[in-house]
Amino acid sequence: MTMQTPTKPAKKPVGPIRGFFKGISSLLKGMGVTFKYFVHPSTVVTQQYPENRETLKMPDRARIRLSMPHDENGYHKCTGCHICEDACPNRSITVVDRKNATTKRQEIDHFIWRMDSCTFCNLCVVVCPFTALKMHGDFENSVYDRRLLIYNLNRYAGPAAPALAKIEDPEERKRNIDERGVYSGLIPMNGSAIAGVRACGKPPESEKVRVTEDDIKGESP
Amino acid sequence: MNETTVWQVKTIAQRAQEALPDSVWLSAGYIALGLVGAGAFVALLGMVLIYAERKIAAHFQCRMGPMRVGWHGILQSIADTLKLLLKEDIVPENADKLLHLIAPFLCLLGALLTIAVLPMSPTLQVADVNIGVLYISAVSGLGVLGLLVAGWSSNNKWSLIGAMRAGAQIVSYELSATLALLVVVLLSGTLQLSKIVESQAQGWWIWRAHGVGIVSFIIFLIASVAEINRTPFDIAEGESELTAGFHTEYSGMRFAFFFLAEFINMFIVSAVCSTLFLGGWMPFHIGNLAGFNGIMDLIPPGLWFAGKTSFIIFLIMWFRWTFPRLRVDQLMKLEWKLLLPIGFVNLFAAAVIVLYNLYFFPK
Amino acid sequence: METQVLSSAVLAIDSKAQLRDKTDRLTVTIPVEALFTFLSKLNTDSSLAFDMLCAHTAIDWIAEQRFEMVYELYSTTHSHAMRVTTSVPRENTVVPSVSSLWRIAEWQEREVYDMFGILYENHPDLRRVLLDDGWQGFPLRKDYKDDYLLERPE
Amino acid sequence: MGLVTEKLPIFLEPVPGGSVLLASMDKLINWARLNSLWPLTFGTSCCAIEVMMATGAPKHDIARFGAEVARPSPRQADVLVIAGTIVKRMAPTLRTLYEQMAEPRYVIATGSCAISGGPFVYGSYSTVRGADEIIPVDVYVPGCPPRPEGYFYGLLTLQKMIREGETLRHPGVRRKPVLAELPPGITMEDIRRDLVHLLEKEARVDLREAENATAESTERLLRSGNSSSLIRSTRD
Amino acid sequence: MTIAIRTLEDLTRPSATPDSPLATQEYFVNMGPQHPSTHGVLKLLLKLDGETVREVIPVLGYVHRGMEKVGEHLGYRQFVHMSDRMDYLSALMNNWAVSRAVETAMKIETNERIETIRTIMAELQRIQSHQLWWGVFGMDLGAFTPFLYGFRDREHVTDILEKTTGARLTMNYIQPGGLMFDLHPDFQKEVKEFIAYFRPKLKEYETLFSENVIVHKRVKGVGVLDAKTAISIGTTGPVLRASGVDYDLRKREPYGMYSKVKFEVALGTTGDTWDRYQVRIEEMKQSLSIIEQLIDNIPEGKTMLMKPGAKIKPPEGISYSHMETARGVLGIMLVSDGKDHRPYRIHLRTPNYNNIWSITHTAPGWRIADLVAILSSLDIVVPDMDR
Repeated sequence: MTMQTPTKPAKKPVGPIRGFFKGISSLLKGMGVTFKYFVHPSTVVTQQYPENRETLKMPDRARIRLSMPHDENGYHKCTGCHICEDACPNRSITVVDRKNATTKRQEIDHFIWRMDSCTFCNLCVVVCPFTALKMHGDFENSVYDRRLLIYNLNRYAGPAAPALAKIEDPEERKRNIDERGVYSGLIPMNGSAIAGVRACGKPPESEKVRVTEDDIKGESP
Repeated sequence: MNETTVWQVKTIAQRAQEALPDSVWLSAGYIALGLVGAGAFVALLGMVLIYAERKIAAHFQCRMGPMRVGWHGILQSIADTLKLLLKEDIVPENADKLLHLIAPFLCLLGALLTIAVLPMSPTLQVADVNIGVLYISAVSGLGVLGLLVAGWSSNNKWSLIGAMRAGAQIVSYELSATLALLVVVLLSGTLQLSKIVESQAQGWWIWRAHGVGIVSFIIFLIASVAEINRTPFDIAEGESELTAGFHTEYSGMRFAFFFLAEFINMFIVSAVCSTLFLGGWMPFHIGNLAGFNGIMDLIPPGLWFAGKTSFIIFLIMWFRWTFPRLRVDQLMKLEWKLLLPIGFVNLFAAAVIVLYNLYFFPK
Repeated sequence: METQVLSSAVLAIDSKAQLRDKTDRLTVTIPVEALFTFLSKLNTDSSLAFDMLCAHTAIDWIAEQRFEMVYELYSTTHSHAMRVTTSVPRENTVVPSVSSLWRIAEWQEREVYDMFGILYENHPDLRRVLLDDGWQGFPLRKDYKDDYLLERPE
Repeated sequence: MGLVTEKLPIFLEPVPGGSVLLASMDKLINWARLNSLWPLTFGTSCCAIEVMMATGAPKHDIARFGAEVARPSPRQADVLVIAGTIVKRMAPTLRTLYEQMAEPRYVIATGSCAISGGPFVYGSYSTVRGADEIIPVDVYVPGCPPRPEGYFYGLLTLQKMIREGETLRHPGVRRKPVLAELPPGITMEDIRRDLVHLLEKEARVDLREAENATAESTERLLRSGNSSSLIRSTRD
Repeated sequence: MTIAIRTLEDLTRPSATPDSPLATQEYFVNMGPQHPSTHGVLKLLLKLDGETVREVIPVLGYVHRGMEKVGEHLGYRQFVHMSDRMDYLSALMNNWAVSRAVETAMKIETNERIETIRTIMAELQRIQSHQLWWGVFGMDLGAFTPFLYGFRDREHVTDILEKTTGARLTMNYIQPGGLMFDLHPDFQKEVKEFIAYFRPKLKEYETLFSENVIVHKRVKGVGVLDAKTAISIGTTGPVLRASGVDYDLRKREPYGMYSKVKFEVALGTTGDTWDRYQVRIEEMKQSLSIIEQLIDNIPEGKTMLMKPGAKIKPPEGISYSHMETARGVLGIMLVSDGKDHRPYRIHLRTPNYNNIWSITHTAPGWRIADLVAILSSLDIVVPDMDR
């Protein structure tokens, strides 16, 4: 293939007088476009977050926050197999496992997810053989302290839902489960660890700073 | 046919003068009213114009503009002003401190002084100088001094480039603007602004005088948009080129003054434009239609002035939100090769019209 | 041009050029002494006319104590592509600069210097491009040590 | 324990107009400040598209918050939005930018890169792992990049902080970066420790509870083979 | 022999005072890294004579994150998401380039459904990228409104892409061996709606901006890059095509479904800023027509051919594969030692790194304002340049 000659024919040069008026008309046409939008308020496309907070819906596949769905009994499907941990490109997931006291099988203790470094690449969700993880669209995650971005996703430490379903005695089931909500151990943070971190699966209201209705309305002096 | 209302022109300065023999305090009160009024007017006007600019820009661009501070963001400018006034005022270490401090005031001073002579209505004018047009061209030059001083004293290369651009640009365009003003001076035969307004009782200068008026109106509009550094001629602060131009190093209150001066200048050129070409506070009259003229007279002259000025302000904003910016050499070319020659020819034509009395309407 | 014809034409330029097999495209290895003349022939010969240097980089084969320099060439007139590789020992990393043949080589070589510490002879402006002038070491070398760098835990 | 930082002359500095005025005036001033957050046009990578550009777009329109006046000059900006990765070469510039901003100034770190280094935590020799290693950050907006709505939520969070009179810091007093030479006997390490202490105190993290849990969970982490890397620390 | 290593200071020594008293002195100005028109954190060291640019020294690396080194730490599949962060405006095309490089190295054949979806996605992304460029170009010339209009229309594409891929900017959608998700059920309908919506808007772009006399004055004849230099500097994409060189990998080495669709390569004549502008506007039209041809003909089939957890380990050797992104040719050189599931070395030949250097050739002699226009017409993305 050789260098092609351009296909477009060269336009005739325009004389200075005609060029002048052509220029003026081009300016006026441009002004017409903007004026058209100015006089048509229906062309305003703004969606007013946070006023429309009730109606605002994220797409189903939105990847904004990782969660571990719990079924109606409050059981998750995570078995603590570390596959997602390996798949995670930057180790935003740390799976801390433990041995079950009775069955001696491996089970999840803490599923620590670091939102501060997560890249939302969805690889952990894709590779999970038990579909224990899910991305969802809760986008209101801002915090004042970076350490509050470290979440503990499982609400209990213990066997996964299928294993629990096999246990028929409710008391026995309870004995297998330890409540987990807040993680306050050492957190890997850029290679250094900082104590005193309260990560939150379900944060207490006082912990996570929520913007309330009043804040949204704003106040005048 | 001369049944039109005789407008009683009375400026605040005149009132003060009249009151002087009776009571010194009343006279002083008038002067104080004039000064405080002008100051408050400028501050308020600046806020209103900034709010208007943001809202109008938003609607040109299919969006809403400020919405969350008060009803439809009506208090937005107040919040901005308060914040800017309370912000830290930084003077760079290597700046020329004195000049850096006074530059914004110089800029604002030029704007404030012009406000004083604008005839906003027959009864609302601070001082009616008999060389009003000359005064306006002289005082508006103060602003450019402010820009030059700001750019020079900041000790920043971008600021300096911006200031030099502003200097070159404003000095050039002042010529065209003055030529356009001279046309009106020729036609009306006076330099006094209130007299110029009164001379348009039979029709505004933009219509009369066989097209000379409209040409000088366009020249004046272009030149004044260039003088106040607005798109498409905002090369002095052109964000994408010079970061923030001459006021790169300014923060807080002093930056707010530049901001304010820009908008007040916009008001001033619009007001001057409407005074000289669109009849100022003079209602819209058509020759002998007494009934129509009577209806027009019912609208108070202050509203006429405000309406005309707002229209030109809107026009200038419309330019800004449509056009890209010109390059500095193109800007100069436009002035020296196009506007200035046309201005001279136009002035000559106006002289011919005045000499041979070629008006649409007899004087 | 057919790959066969092209390879024979390329190999005819210099007897030291060797054809590499099991590659995704025509690859020729040439000793570093003959590199510049070979590449300038490829550039100027009108039947080959490799006028575009797509990519130039180095590979640090630390086990063999050598750097492999890779030149990806392309011809916009004939639409054919080839790769030229050469090896330099780790202790003497001097390669002739080809920035007189392709202007982009000037900057691609700067990048390679920046990342691998390869020195280029007759380079007009050899300095770091992506890292600071005072940077210690060459980060893409396999033996690069940095206190700040964290290895991804396995 | 007395804070080392209080011994530094310019480390703590009153905000102009903050603590001096009366409470009701403070409220008014805070109202003005929170409604007029002019950002600095600063973006290094992907987050700049979402946070600086898409928020200004008609669909999201940051102008509703009065924050569309993006100033290219740091002197006139109120909020520095760190949108994107900060690398070692950029770090001094970022610090300069922050120091050039006039008080009161706020910093929002958006996206994983600015918060923690994000995708480049491991294996990168030049990425700074978190912009808060360079300048103090007020609000963290996670996401990679955050949605424009997510950024608005971050803006609301910042507004809330300003409205409440900067309760997350000393009221009316701001931490400023150390510009002068350090007094004898005080090292940067002390200041770092203090900052951590301040942050912990003010973010109301329950330290006592955490301390009890720490020893136990550290042991557990050490025991579990997979997490041995967690305590691989290079700098501390 | 010794080879001198220079530093930046060597270049910025002030020139000697000129002999003639009328001669002006040249001075240096830093444009960037924090400058509104360098699109991020590029630094241009300008040698100015008054307003005129005498020399441009691009100083890169203000977002150099060491991506190639990070790549040596990551698996092939994990590296795909890293390519999102390179040229984030054509993230899907970058995904595709990496995936294709892996597929070529592994000799994986994909099916037609995957390739069709990839092609549509890439073209949508190309439109999206050019929309943003159009807006930013307007803003750099001083017109603010095009930016808003460009973004208004860009949001439509973003919404379509988000519905299928789940992310607005960094999609990580095209994976080695297939796609992360199947298409969203609404995808075809929405794309058709978008095409119907966007065609008139393109006309409006031209009325508002392309036909504006100020724009013509500002960009015509400015920053001419002739074909020979353009090739020698290694520019690709619209920058090269604006110089009249018919080099488009979609035509020259067709991949995806490009061999099955009809489209024309937009070419310029002189290689000035105006041509680069026109080429991109024309490319948007061509992309619309490509999508139109494909959107109704998406064949059935699987969308993922590999197990998501499977480790990828290509055979030993160098494999170089390249692809036409919105800014030019993105080449991925994978070097595998055949032992590890991570690349031994990964080299990214990014379009912007080459394109930016053309400014050292085009900008001198023009003014600062022109420099901004030229820089904008190159459509640079700094993280792609610095990696």
